[in-house]
Amino acid sequence: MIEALKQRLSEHFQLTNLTIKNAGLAFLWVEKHELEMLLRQLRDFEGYTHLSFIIASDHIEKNQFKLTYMLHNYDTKHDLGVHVDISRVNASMHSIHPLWAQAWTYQRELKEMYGIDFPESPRVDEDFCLEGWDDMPPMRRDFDTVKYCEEHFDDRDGRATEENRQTMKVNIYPERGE
Amino acid sequence: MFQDLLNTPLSTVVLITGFILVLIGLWGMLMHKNIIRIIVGFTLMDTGIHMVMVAIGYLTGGKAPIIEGANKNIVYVDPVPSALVLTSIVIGLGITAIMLSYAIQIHKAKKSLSIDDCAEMKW
Amino acid sequence: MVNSLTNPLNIIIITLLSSFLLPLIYQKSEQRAVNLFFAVLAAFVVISLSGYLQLLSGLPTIEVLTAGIEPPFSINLRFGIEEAFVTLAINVAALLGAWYLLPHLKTNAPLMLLFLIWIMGMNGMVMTRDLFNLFIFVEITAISTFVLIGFNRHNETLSAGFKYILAGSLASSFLLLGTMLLYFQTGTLNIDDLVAHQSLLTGPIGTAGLVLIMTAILIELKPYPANGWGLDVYQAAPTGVSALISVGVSASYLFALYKLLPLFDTLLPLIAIAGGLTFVMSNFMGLKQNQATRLLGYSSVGQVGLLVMALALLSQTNQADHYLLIAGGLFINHFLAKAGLFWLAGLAAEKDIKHWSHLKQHPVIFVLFVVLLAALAGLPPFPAFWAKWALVHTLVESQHYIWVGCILLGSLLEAVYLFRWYGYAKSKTNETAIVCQARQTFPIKLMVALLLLCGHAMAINFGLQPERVLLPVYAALAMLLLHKQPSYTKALVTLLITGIFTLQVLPTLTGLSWIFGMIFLVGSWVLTIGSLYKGTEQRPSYYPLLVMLILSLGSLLLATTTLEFFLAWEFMTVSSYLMVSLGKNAEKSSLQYLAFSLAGAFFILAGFALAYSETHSMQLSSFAQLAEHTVMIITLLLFGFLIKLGGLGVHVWLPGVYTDTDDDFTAIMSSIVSKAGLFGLFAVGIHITTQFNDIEALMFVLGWFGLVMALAGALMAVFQEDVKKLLAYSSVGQMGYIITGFALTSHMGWVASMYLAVNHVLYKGLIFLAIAGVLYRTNTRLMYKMGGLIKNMPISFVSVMIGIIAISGVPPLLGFGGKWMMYNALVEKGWYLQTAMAFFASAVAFLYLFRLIHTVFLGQQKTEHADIKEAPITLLIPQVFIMVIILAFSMFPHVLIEPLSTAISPYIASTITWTGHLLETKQGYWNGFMVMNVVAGIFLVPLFILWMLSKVTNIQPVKQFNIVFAAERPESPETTHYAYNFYAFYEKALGFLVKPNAIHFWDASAEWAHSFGAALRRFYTGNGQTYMAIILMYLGIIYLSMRAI
Amino acid sequence: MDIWISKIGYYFLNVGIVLVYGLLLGAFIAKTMARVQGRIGIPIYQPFIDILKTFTKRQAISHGIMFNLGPAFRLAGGLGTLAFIPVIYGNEMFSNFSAAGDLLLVMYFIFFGQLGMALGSGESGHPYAAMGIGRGLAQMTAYEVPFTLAVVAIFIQYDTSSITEIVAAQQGSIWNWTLFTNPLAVIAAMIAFLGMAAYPPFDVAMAPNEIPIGPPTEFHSHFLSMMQMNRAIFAGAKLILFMNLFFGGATGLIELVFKTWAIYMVAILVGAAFPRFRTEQAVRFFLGVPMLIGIASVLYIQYWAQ
Amino acid sequence: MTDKNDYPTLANADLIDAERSLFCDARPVPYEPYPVDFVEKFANWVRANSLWVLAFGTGCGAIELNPLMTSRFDANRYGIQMRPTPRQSCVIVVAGYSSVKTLKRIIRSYEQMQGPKFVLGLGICSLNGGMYWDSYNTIKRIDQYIPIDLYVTGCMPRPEALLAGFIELKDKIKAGQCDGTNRYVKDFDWYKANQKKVIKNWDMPDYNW
Repeated sequence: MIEALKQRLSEHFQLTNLTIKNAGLAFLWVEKHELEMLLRQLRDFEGYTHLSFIIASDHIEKNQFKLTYMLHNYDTKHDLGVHVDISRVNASMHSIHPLWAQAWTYQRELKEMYGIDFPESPRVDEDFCLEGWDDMPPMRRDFDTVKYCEEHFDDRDGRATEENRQTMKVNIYPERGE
Repeated sequence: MFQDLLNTPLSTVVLITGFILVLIGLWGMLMHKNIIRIIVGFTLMDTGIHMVMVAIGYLTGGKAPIIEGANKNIVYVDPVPSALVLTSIVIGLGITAIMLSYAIQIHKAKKSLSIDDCAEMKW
Repeated sequence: MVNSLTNPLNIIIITLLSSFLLPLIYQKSEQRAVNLFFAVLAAFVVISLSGYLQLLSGLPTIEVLTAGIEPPFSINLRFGIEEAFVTLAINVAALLGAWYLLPHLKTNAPLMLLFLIWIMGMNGMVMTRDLFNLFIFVEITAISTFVLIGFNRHNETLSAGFKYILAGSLASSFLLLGTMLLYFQTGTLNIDDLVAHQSLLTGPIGTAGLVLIMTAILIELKPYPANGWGLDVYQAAPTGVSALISVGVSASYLFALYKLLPLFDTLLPLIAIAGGLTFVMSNFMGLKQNQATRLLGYSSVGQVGLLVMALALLSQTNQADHYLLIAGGLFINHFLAKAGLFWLAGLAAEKDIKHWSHLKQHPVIFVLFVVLLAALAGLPPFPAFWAKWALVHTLVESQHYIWVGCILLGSLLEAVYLFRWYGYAKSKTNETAIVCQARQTFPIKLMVALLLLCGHAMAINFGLQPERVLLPVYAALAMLLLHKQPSYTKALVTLLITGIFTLQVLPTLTGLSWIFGMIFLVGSWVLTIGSLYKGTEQRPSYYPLLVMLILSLGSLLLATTTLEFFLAWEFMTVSSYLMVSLGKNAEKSSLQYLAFSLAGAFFILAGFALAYSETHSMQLSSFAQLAEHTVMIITLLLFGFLIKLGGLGVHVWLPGVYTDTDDDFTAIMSSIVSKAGLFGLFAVGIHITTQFNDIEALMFVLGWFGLVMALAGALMAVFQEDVKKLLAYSSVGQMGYIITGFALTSHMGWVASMYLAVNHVLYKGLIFLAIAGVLYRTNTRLMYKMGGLIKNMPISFVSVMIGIIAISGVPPLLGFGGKWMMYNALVEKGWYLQTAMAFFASAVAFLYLFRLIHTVFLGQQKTEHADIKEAPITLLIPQVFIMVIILAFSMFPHVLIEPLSTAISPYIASTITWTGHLLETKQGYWNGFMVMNVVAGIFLVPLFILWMLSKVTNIQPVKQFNIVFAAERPESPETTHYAYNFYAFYEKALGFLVKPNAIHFWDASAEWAHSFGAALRRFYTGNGQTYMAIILMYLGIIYLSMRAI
Repeated sequence: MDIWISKIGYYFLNVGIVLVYGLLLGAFIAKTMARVQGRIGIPIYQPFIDILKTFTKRQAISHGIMFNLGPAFRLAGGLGTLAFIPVIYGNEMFSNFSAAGDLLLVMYFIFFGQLGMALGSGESGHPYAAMGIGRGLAQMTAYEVPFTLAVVAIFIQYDTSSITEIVAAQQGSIWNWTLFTNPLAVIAAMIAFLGMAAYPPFDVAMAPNEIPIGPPTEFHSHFLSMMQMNRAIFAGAKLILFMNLFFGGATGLIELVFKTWAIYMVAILVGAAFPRFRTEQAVRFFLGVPMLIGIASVLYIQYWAQ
Repeated sequence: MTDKNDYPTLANADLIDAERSLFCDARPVPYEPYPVDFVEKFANWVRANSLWVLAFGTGCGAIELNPLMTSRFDANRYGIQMRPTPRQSCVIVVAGYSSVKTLKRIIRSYEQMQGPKFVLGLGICSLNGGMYWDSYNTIKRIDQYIPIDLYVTGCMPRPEALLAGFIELKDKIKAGQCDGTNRYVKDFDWYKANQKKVIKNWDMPDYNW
């Protein structure tokens, strides 16, 4: 079934890869400029009417963000993730809020947490979770959270750090220890 | 039957003719769109009325009401309608004249003599 | 010698002579020709005036015989008092009209000549007693009319003139033919002789002759629907000519009809129907009309129709004295007002009445315009008012009820379209100004003066003292002279005049009238102080009208006869209408007000007339003798008074009016003027105490009606966003209780009703004044745009707070007394479910009262209102004064209740007893003094606690945003102030009860009337031949219906 | 003069009794509810402590003069309502100032405190306060209908609006109580009482989770303690009123305690069993069957019973 | 009431001009104990026996507050009640971690409570950050921002522990040791500086009355 879908889509789009995780979940890779058309095709003709979420992951090694648009088909109970790689430098992506109105929420979140811009997405520049954040977007992998904490929040004296893994093995779950 | 018709007094003939003229005149006024024809219709009607008036005053066998001495046996035609007719002919003439002058002015102003072109005001 | 000079025949002789001279002189000198022209017209006036005066002084009727032979063998003219009056009117109008038309006339000698001949023709038509001679004068008049219409040679004028000729010649043909047929049948042309030989006219020829003559004259009087040509003439002819056609020509035809009426004995119903149909229908069609001159045409046609109808109906009733009074009154009113308006329309030079606002820039013309409209609409003190009064009385007496309905309906419609015209003139400003000189307005001014004079004379004729009953008008006119003064001066003069008037009137009143006097006069005096706050504005017409209003309320109190009452009532209606119309954008609402008020007034008129037909007395006290028609009369009067009170169903005028008027006047309107309806109820009610059994069912219905009104008013008020609308609906609700109190027709019910009325005056005046201050400072009426004003306007807040506590009836303030007595009275009467209903309505009142005070004074203040100041001191003074009165009455309720009880107990035996401060009824007791003391004492307890704890606690005053907002901060005052759609949930629950059904109904009625008017005028295709066909059919229909009779 | 001093003294005695009783009643009800839920619940003296606690707050804010006066109005409303109700029949000590006015006075005086409170909380500028008042007033208009009908039925039945005389007419036998002579009116009035008591299902005006406790949301410290006192006194006064009108009044303190407790339990039982009505639902409810019952009671008395 | 000049004022520098007139700018002042010692002691006893807790779940620990009121633990019997509005509450429970965003609301609610008022820190996160020690968005020491009267530590402490904490709090109140209200006022500038350091968009007055 999913192969057939890929066949149909390949007639129009340059699909770089297809991963089938299990019967209910598959992932496609698509070029950035084809994404909107593809999503429209999937929504209008393939039954993937629901946008579950949009997420991003930071592939700092490749200097890329990987965006994942997760779609759901209610008829076949099938989830389809569409991956798009975009550049980390001045990261920007087309807004898909004309396709799914709720997309603007995810896009606002991505703007705040990763600094990926979605021009023309409604209210994309407003604060989402963080109020008045003035540093690097905190979900980027080059953001040093420990350093940020030390700069902004004071520690209480006397807090001891133990090696967590070791503590668990020895004290809490001794029977599972090696 | 025919004889009866022939024996009809002249005044009745005039009366009937008058009424027919009135009807023709009315028909002309109502059915023609041309103002001049309407005016002609009016004069026809006016004439008809005058004939009726004259006929009303006429008595069969009556003489012209020129009274010489007081002879009670002579039947005179009633002079009053005749006098009235004269007056009303004059008046009818006046009205006709005014109508015609209106017709001239209307034609000057509108380049048309159709009564339908005089319907700019309604309701 | 004098006699021979003033011989009416000279009118004709002079004309003929001058017609030779004029062209000759004109060639020599234009000015001299004009002089001669005016000399001739002046001679006409002198002849008819001297004749009139001689006849008035008792000389016998002048019979002019021609050829020295007695009639019927010769043509004779008659110059009796009636002829003298009509010719005088025609000649005066002709003189003034010539003055007005002079710029056109003097260009052309034949025109002047024709004008003279025209006037002579009219005079001749009036005077001649010979049928054929009548025809000749008709033709003379007609021919000169035709020419005069067409002299400016516009397209429209030519069309109209030609159509007029067609119709006129058709009609004169009928006349000629009819004359001949009659002559054929009777052998005589003399009208008196014909009347004497009426028996000869029974055959088909005679009948046909009569029908032809009657139709001819009716056609000339432009009956509906055979009058399209006439309307075209009115619309297109030069206004000076239209004016004279409308008044002079119509007058002469009317007089011709009047002369011939004895001939038409059997045809009277037909004539009446023709007239009545014309009157009603043309007024319907007038609703739809926007062309000024054509509108006047419809009005003219209608007025003439009314006169025709009155002539026909009255000649059946054989009441000679009324006959002349009515016909003369209607005639002279139409005559003067219509001529004036036509001339004014010529001056205004604006066809579409929607663009008449340029009139406003010329105050004199504007005042003239209003006066003329009022006269035409049949409002007092103008002659038509008196004539209609007498006409309705006469017709009711002869049981012509349907005709009365026609007259009142037509008059109402006419007033509506006339005053809509006024509304347009009043509305938006127009840049173009009127260019006119005093010379041109002179005839109009003279007409207005004559109208006032005639009205004055009519008042005398009706046995009234004009200087007393017409005082409001004269005072208002006098106040107009101050119009250049600043508002302060005018307000002070107003206070002075009304103060003196109050001091004069109040001591003469007793009982209920005295109490209403306190309400009307003292109340409005106090509220007038508030109007000083607009001192810098000009308000040119506000104060004159205010004086008129207050004085007319005073005369209402003094009225002892139905006529005086109705006169004062109409004055009040007119003045309050005009005051309402002064507000911005008040065109629609003021027109509604006028329509409803006049409809109400007509109901009252009908009721009074019906009462008169039973008792033959105009005394209000004669209502006690009513037996047969009591229920009907009271129902009619109730309709009238309830409309004024804003009764449910007809309340639709009220919100618009209260909203659109000036804020200080709304206070007077709501608290004072609305009580006039109540005064009406009581003024009648006290005289019919013996007939209560007869009207018990009616009163039962009225009781429920009042309560439904109370509930509906309260519910509607709950859902308003506009503060004045809220208060307006609140007034509807409060009036509901008052009406129910009246309907109880028991002592306690009436005391409760009056008590509530006095309360309403106090607290509604108080609240409206306070709100006036708020509106003055905030410049918005929408409550959700206000808020938090308590900090800036504490005194206004206290006013409103006292006001709402008083309205809601919460003890210890005086409102509770009203509720308490109302419930006691209801229970005493056995109206139990009504009691619960009243309670429910008063509970609903809490909703809007809280909304009022919360959304305006409490809650979040808008940022732009931060620097608002307290209301002007002149508004605060009356408020403080009223608050003191409220507190005093609350503390000592017997001060208020005892006079009320005493005032009513002469009519209905008292059922309440006083023991010191304790008021007792059969059911319960109430000690207002003690309640006040107990509450005051108890209040000390929490106050003491507050004081004590504020000593040990640090109380920090905070600002408006320092609120617990679910751990957030408020975004802005606008989003934080809970005000808009305040009772959304209540609307979900009960909103279905207050769908605007009444408004829809009346809107639909208005729409229907307009559509009906539009349908009626489909006859007027503008085609002359159609018009002729209609005339022929009219003849046919008259003939057929004549046969049917 | 002496009579007035003694009257005032007696009145404050009454206030004390009703205050203590009202607070205890509240605690007792809370305790009962706790027991039903398997809890121990508050100590019986907890309401007193709560009042004292709010009195011992050392800080307060004020939104303005009307805000300060609001609770004062509220408390005066409660005290005044009590002042015009005779507490115990046939006892001069407990007749208060009922000579100043009849039942109508009491019915209208109930609004006094509510109005003042509404103005006070209005000045706080809190939208929830306005919302709560709006809801409360809307609900009030509705429950007044069956209550008024019941009262009118009593008017007709006893031909008087004096509370003392109404109680007097019910003396003698338990069968003389309005409860038995005019059961329809009592049913209507008791349904209205549910609305008056503002217990579920008619507590939307103070809905704690939705518009945090509605009108008093900004009140605290001693403002709140005055309102707590009023809550006790006002509840007591209303209970006494209902007892007087429908349940034969009381001739002694024990009877008073028992009857008022029983009346109060009605509201509690219903409240424990029902969820909350929305405002418009409450309004429609009262204007439905309860109103018909009220009308039936009036008609019954007017046409049947006499 | 008292005139504006009667009390020391705050700058409210972070508000825009138009809004400054909408918020009270008074600086909080400490309250003195009652002059009579016995009264103060009685007042403290009363306060301890009527603890009205603000129903504000600031973090994950809020889940522990619910069973506290139900039949198993029944905090009612100790005079503990929930109140929905800070104006009427005397105890605020900082339940678990608090993010910077929540901290702002905690501060506002705390300042809107009327003194004497008490703060109970629940869970290790409120004490030293707990498992969120390296979170960019979670403060580690709540006592730098508002005065804490008592900590109940654990992750998460069970209701029993919370109940014990309340009883401990009652004892401290009775002993007159809970002077958080006055501490906050006395060290106001220090607290405010700490608060403003972490809360970047300070769109409120310096003290939320």
